[in-house]
Amino acid sequence: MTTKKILMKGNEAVVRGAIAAGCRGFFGYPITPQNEVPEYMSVLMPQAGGVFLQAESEVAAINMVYGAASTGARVMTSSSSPGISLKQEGISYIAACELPAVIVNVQRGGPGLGNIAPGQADYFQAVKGGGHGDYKLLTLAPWSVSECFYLTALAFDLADRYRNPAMVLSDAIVGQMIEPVELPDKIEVNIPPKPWATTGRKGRGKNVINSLWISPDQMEEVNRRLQAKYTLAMEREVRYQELAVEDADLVLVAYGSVARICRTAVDLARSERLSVGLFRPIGLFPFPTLPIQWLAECGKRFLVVEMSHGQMVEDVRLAVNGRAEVIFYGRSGGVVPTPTEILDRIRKTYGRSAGVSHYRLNPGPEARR
Amino acid sequence: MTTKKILMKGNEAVVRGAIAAGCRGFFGYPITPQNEVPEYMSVLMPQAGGVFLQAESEVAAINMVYGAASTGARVMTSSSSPGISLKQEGISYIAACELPAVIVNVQRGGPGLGNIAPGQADYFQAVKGGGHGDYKLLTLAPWSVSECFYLTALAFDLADRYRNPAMVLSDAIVGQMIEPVELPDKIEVNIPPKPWATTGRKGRGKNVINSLWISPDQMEEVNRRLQAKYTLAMEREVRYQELAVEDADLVLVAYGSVARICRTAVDLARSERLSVGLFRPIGLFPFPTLPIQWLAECGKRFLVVEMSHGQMVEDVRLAVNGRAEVIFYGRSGGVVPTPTEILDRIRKTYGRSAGVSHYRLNPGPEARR
Amino acid sequence: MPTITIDREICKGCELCAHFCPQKIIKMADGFNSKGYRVSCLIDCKACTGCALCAKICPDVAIEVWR
Amino acid sequence: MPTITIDREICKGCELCAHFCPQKIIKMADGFNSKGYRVSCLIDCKACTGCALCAKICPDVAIEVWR
Amino acid sequence: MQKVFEKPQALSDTPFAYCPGCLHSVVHRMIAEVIDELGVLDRTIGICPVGCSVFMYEYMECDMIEAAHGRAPAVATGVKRMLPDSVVFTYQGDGDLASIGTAEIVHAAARGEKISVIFINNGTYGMTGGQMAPTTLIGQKSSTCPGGRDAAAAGYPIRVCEMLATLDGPSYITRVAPVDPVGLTKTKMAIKKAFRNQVDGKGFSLVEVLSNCPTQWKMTPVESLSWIDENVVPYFQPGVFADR
Amino acid sequence: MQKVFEKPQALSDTPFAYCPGCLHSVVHRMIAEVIDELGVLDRTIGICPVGCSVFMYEYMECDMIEAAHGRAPAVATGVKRMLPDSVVFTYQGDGDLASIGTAEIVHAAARGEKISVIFINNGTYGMTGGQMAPTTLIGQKSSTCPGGRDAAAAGYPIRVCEMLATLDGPSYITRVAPVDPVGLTKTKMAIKKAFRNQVDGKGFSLVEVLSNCPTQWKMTPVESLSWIDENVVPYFQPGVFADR
Amino acid sequence: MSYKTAAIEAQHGGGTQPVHQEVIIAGTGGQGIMVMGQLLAHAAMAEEKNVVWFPSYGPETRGGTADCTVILSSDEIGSPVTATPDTLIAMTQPLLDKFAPSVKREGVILVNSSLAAPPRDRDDCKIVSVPANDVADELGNLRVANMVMLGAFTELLKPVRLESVIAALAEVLPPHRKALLPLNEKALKRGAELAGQL
Amino acid sequence: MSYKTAAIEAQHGGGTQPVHQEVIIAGTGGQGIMVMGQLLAHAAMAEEKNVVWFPSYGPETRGGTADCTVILSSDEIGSPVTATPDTLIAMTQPLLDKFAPSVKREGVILVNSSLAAPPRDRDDCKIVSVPANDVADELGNLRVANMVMLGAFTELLKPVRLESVIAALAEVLPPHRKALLPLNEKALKRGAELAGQL
Ligand SMILES: Cc1ncc(C[n+]2csc(CCOP(=O)(O)OP(=O)(O)O)c2C)c(N)n1
Ligand SMILES: Cc1ncc(C[n+]2csc(CCOP(=O)(O)OP(=O)(O)O)c2C)c(N)n1
Ligand code: SF4
Ligand code: SF4
Ligand code: SF4
Ligand code: SF4
Ligand code: SF4
Ligand code: SF4
Ligand SMILES: [Mg+2]
Ligand SMILES: [Mg+2]
Repeated sequence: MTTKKILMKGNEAVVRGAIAAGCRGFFGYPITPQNEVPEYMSVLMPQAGGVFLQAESEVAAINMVYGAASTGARVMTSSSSPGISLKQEGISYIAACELPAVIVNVQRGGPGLGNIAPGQADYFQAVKGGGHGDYKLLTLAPWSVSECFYLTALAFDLADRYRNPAMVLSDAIVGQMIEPVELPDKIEVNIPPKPWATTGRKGRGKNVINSLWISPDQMEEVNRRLQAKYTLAMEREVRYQELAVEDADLVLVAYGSVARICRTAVDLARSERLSVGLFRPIGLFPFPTLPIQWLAECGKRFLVVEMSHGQMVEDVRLAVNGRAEVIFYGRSGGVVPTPTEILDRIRKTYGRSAGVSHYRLNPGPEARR
Repeated sequence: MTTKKILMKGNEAVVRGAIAAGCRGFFGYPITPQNEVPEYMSVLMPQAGGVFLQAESEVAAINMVYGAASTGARVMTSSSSPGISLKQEGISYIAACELPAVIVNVQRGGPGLGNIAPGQADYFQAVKGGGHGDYKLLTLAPWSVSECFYLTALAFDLADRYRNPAMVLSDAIVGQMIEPVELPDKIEVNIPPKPWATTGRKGRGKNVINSLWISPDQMEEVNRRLQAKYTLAMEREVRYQELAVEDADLVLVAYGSVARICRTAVDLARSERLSVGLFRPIGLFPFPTLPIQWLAECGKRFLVVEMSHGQMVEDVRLAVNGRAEVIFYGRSGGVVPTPTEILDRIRKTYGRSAGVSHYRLNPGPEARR
Repeated sequence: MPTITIDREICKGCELCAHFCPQKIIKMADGFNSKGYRVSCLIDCKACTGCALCAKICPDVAIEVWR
Repeated sequence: MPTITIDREICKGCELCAHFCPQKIIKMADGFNSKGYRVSCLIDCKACTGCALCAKICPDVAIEVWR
Repeated sequence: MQKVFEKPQALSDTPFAYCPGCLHSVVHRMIAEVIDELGVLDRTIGICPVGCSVFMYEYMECDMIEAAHGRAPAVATGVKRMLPDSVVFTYQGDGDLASIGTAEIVHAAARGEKISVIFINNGTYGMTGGQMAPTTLIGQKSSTCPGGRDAAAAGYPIRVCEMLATLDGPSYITRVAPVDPVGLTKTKMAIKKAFRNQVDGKGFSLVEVLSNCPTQWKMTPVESLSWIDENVVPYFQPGVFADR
Repeated sequence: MQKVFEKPQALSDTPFAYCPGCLHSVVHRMIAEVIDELGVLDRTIGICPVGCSVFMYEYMECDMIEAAHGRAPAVATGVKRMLPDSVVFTYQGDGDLASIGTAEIVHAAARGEKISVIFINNGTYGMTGGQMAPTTLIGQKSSTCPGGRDAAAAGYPIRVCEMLATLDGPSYITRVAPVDPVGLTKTKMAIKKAFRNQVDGKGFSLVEVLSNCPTQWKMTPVESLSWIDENVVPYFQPGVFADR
Repeated sequence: MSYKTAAIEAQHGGGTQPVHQEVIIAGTGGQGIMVMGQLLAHAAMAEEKNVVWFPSYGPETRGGTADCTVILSSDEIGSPVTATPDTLIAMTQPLLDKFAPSVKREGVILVNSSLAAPPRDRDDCKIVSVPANDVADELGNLRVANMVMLGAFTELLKPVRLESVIAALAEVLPPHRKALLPLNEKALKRGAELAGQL
Repeated sequence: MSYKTAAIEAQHGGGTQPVHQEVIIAGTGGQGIMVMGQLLAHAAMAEEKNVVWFPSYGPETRGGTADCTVILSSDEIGSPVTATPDTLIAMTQPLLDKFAPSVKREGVILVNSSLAAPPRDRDDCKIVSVPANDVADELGNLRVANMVMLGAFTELLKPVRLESVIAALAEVLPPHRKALLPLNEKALKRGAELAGQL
């Protein structure tokens, strides 16, 4: 059952996806380019019988989420790069306490105050762990307004399934752009029972939400449990999309808005008879390691394009593990690579003999070979 | 010129190293296991004519450092895992504004509140970037009380040399242990001129410390400048120590306190006639990629040992790039691997045929092959 | 005789000067400047007392006062 | 007749009960419990009024009061 | 003869790990008594801080959440907003509430968040080794002001009740000193009122307890209570600062 | 005939990027005039916030530092402690100072940090699109309380001056309303006193300016000033809250 | 089945004659740049075209420049950004200077000639001057200069029908601007009229 | 030159007879566990031995258990931690239970028999009972139980000389405990005496 096509902003679709998935608590703080999220929430959440609260800061917001998630409700927060940095302690706590919650990062240009233009330089923070300790965020990267809706909803399912925070890693393009979407009136919502939640004892024994384990053995036990979940997720939650890779010799790897731009670049390249395809990770953690490994074994070369100076490329290199050439092209600070400049890069690299790339930490904005 | 041997705690040596290097401003907030740093600072800094201030929080502390560093003085802060997470926004700002400053992280068991036992699970946060945007911390990892002194002093030099924040990545073992040291009365201090500092104009044109660049092109320019510095540092600031690697067949890779434990494990292994060596990165960023690559090309196998579920091992794998087997062994949550359990791991892996390891994201606490 | 000068390229047409002028001798002009703002102008030089209130409220420091 | 019982394994020997007892009938015992604390004890049961002040200040809830 | 004083139901059997003579556990017991008396054990959710009372979740029989240092009011807000019928309290030290958590407590108070805050002001960071707290008195020694707190370098102690009482949000703000029998009784009554306010649907309540830290103050417990009376009370005057 | 009013020296030639009629730049100009009048241009370091005035570093001729959102008082503390002879001011909006930066302003005040804080209370987050600020009035509309601020959901506005005046640290705390000629004069005098306090070696000074935001309030500039007079002033009474 | 056809067929299953228009609209914050793009997007959707609108602001909401990109296509749209628009609508001189060089050869540049002078170095493009502010002033409200431009653009390039744009007004204008609906419609028509005369 | 010799020569250049003692001292916070280890470390340094002391606490400073490791060696010391100490000094029952199984075969376990019962399952170790709290109580201050144990340990194992430990007292005791220096010395000697009698 779908409603008619309507024009919608990515950030609004995040809100609608969340509410459709049963999110009933939003705690956030304004920051561009994600302001539409709290703004729509302030209207739609009360209508859905949920809680909207503008927190005093991002730190307060993530800790409100921690408290609200402890009650077993589906809850979320949203921010953009500097605000997400402030949430790192709280995120580590949420992961350590195995609380399901969703965090949206509409990435902007950085580092520092930076600007409000699009960026993808928070990849490491999202997937490696910007906070302290060994935890992971189940991370999804939409590339369209419609995916803003569906992946946000999915993020809630994943969070519940793994009792782990999930992140929607958006950016200023995906969040700010408007396109027509057809959204369902309702989606299936299965919120699992949460016997661990601190809802007041109501007759049962007491529940405790805690990440303090003075005994290293107990703390290690917690860590092993987390790792076991992540291993499971790595088996079950790999999400990606391939476009024209079968006959491709060079595979572009990109996520989010850049993947869309790469898609146009693939069109352009194909029209020049260059055998180029696109591999788009939809989940960033778990990363689609095996599919990329497989493509490497099939003899493809890779061109990773990011709005960063080389972050996801590390995961691609780890997947490829020396089996194929991995080239990087990145723009940063809010500069968006255009289809034509990517085409240019494709043209330059195309036809080069496929040697094994010598990895250098932190390749500059220019591709390295 | 050295004074007599004295017993000293790692955290105290950090303080003495900082003051010897001309640090004249300390801004911090209590947290175990780094409390000796502010406590010694509160006594020694005023004696050195510098500023000691207990901030209201870690967030305030890092922003005081930002302000104090803007004046061109050598300044620092110190904390432990959860407190460092709170500093991530500030760290990103300091890097973006190209301010020299030193941040000490005496890592503890995590994630979440965790415990105050030793940990190394903040490696990703330190070297990949826990904050938003493409920046790097010049990261040094001491393994002894004496290195706490010298590497802290070096951190100030590096910070000034690259106008970039530097991190001393310690842990609860290195910070809390006491051993005899002979420290110099004085070390050479060359603080470069800082014409960019906001000291009041004093006749010159105005100076501005800023990381807001609304124009993406300008912001990208800043990013390129940062990347150029990092590339330079990668060429010039690689620091590591090799022990008995020449004839080794298996090379342990470990940093900080774990490297010390591995050192004893190497002794034990050697006494069993197992050809084992130790490679110890002293700098974590820049990472000693080429030396490891070289060892891989020489046909060595690697056993990476960390108090984490596998963080530095990714940089080792990136360096090895499929050329050799990389095995991981990790403990977490404050559990410290003992020499005998590492020996055990060595025994198990020793003699196995050197196949190429199939990389898996996030290996569990058990080694994977 | 006191007077003021208004820099019409700086003026953003906020009308605060007109509102503050005790003599009510500032009005908004027809037309607009190169940024598209309708600018203010002094309509009666003679009545100006040079009190500088217009200048003190002008957010864009578009007004200079002579006395 | 009112009285109190002190759980000597819980007591940490802080002496606050002795300090608060209006009758001054709690004293610190010789010797120590298994945790190594010198514990408190009621030295004059007859004088106890059952006022429970000792119990209300005892940080370790080592004291029960009977009346 | 019957037992007229015993451990309340809402307190678990876990022995307290506090130092001898520390009042933290006296306040815990009073909170447990209040929960018993109001009959709200099954709908109470407590938020413990990072500080010496970090293990409070082991001592209480109600549902408990361990908050990050200073963030208990935000955590409590998250809980209470999702479960408006629950009784939510935070328990916070002076480092937790008046230093790192200043923004969170001010804003929870300004919002009139319907929670009860028990604020243990012992003038020091007990847990981390006796560093200066925002409530450490001028001249008082600590491990980060070993020569005594100097106003020129470290500023002045913060009076939390007076500060929060300037806001329109709070329903009840009070400061108590359980250093003598009367103080003990007042403390208990204040805590009870703070909890009852929630049962009655009223807003933000805060009870500041002037507490001790014999270990970091390097005093006997008995000395520590006199010290509060003589030195702390003059600066932090007990009283009711808001009641509406 | 001579020029009796012109752009102060401490103001750069960069045209202001503020919306028409926004008082941010009026206050900038006054700060510049004070710097000129006190002759401290060469030893002044200003800290700009994140907010509409984020570009203040382009408008001032003194050294400037761009702080992270809310942290200007901490940044100023770092500067002033390292350079005790400098004149350090922060310029902060109500989101910056009274929301995310609450802890930093309270503690800078409590420490009696020798800085001057210019606090622009315009009851909204101008820069990010008119969201509710901690000083938004009950009933006032914003993009995150489109139906008007409801105390039950969003709490009550915070009176910063009254709150900070409960601390022993501050030397001078005042609130001004530059909505009419007298208000303009008082604003200028207050800023001057806040700066002179530093020259005189005194401690923490804060001037709260009741300001406007015609854009987010969706009013003309002239309407916005009347609105302050009629709606903001009754809740945020101008006056001197500390002077010592 | 080639890659390209596959993609198109999978997504659309046919359609009318292929269209592809990449437009950049640029000016100062306050000139209503974003609304212009959004009206275009709404009109396109109403006409069952694919469309993506993407904005780019100056400092958060304030001061300085604003531009947006609208891509209309009968194909599924990949990149929502373009380095080489088919058309530029420039509302001020600085933005004209910034974007004029990027317009495709044979492209179109619409200049708000009230505030900017037509470029001299793009004789490979069709350059159209519209004195939008003057016209808006005549209409009684400077704020509708954007509608004058948009009307002219619609008439000239016909990416969508003018009626579709007018129909979209009700959806796009913020509530507190609803009163200005008739004026906006008038301005759109006046702009179209002007363009028709060119 | 083998790896091992190289390392040793590089670092030391000879020395007296090789020593290597790994000691774990364990008890409750407040029993002065850390001070025991630190005294040992100071004494060892004074005697030009290599030494590393490493503490492990319960929750930050409070409640619960505390233990520290001291490694004394004539070689340079690698690992500052050990899973298999040569000697355990256990001040309470829970800590004795925790660490007793880890002691090396042929190792030594010193038990504070005032608060703990000697283990029954370690007949491969030398087990020494010292009623430290009782002795300290006799000496007039329960707090010096730690010194009684340390004195006994020093006498028994002779990792350092008792005089070196006594000399270290002045450096290790916190200022506000300086008054207790003579009592501490007395307790050390009493412990040594007791051990001598065993
Ligand atoms: C983010 C963070 N910063 C610092 C700490 C370390 N820490 C633990 S407790 C504490 C302060 C305790 O003082 P207080 O709140 O007064 O409680 P008390 O121990 O005195 O009861 C600190 C700073 C931490 N755990 N997390
Ligand atoms: C950490 C962080 N959070 C949020 C933001 C987004 N942000 C920019 S300005 C601002 C608030 C501005 O409001 P105010 O301080 O009142 O200043 P005004 O614009 O009203 O002058 C916010 C929330 C940010 N840049 N950084
Ligand atoms: S100086 Fe005074 S009288 Fe003259 S125009 Fe300005 S406000 Fe009016
Ligand atoms: S106050 Fe200034 S900007 Fe406003 S209309 Fe007058 S001259 Fe123009
Ligand atoms: S009940 Fe009262 S009288 Fe009896 S021992 Fe306790 S305090 Fe003393
Ligand atoms: S108050 Fe309690 S713990 Fe303290 S001495 Fe008395 S019984 Fe023992
Ligand atoms: S350190 Fe102080 S506050 Fe903490 S338990 Fe001990 S006495 Fe109580
Ligand atoms: S948005 Fe408001 S505060 Fe910001 S410049 Fe415009 S009028 Fe001023
Ligand atoms: Mg305290
Ligand atoms: Mg504001």
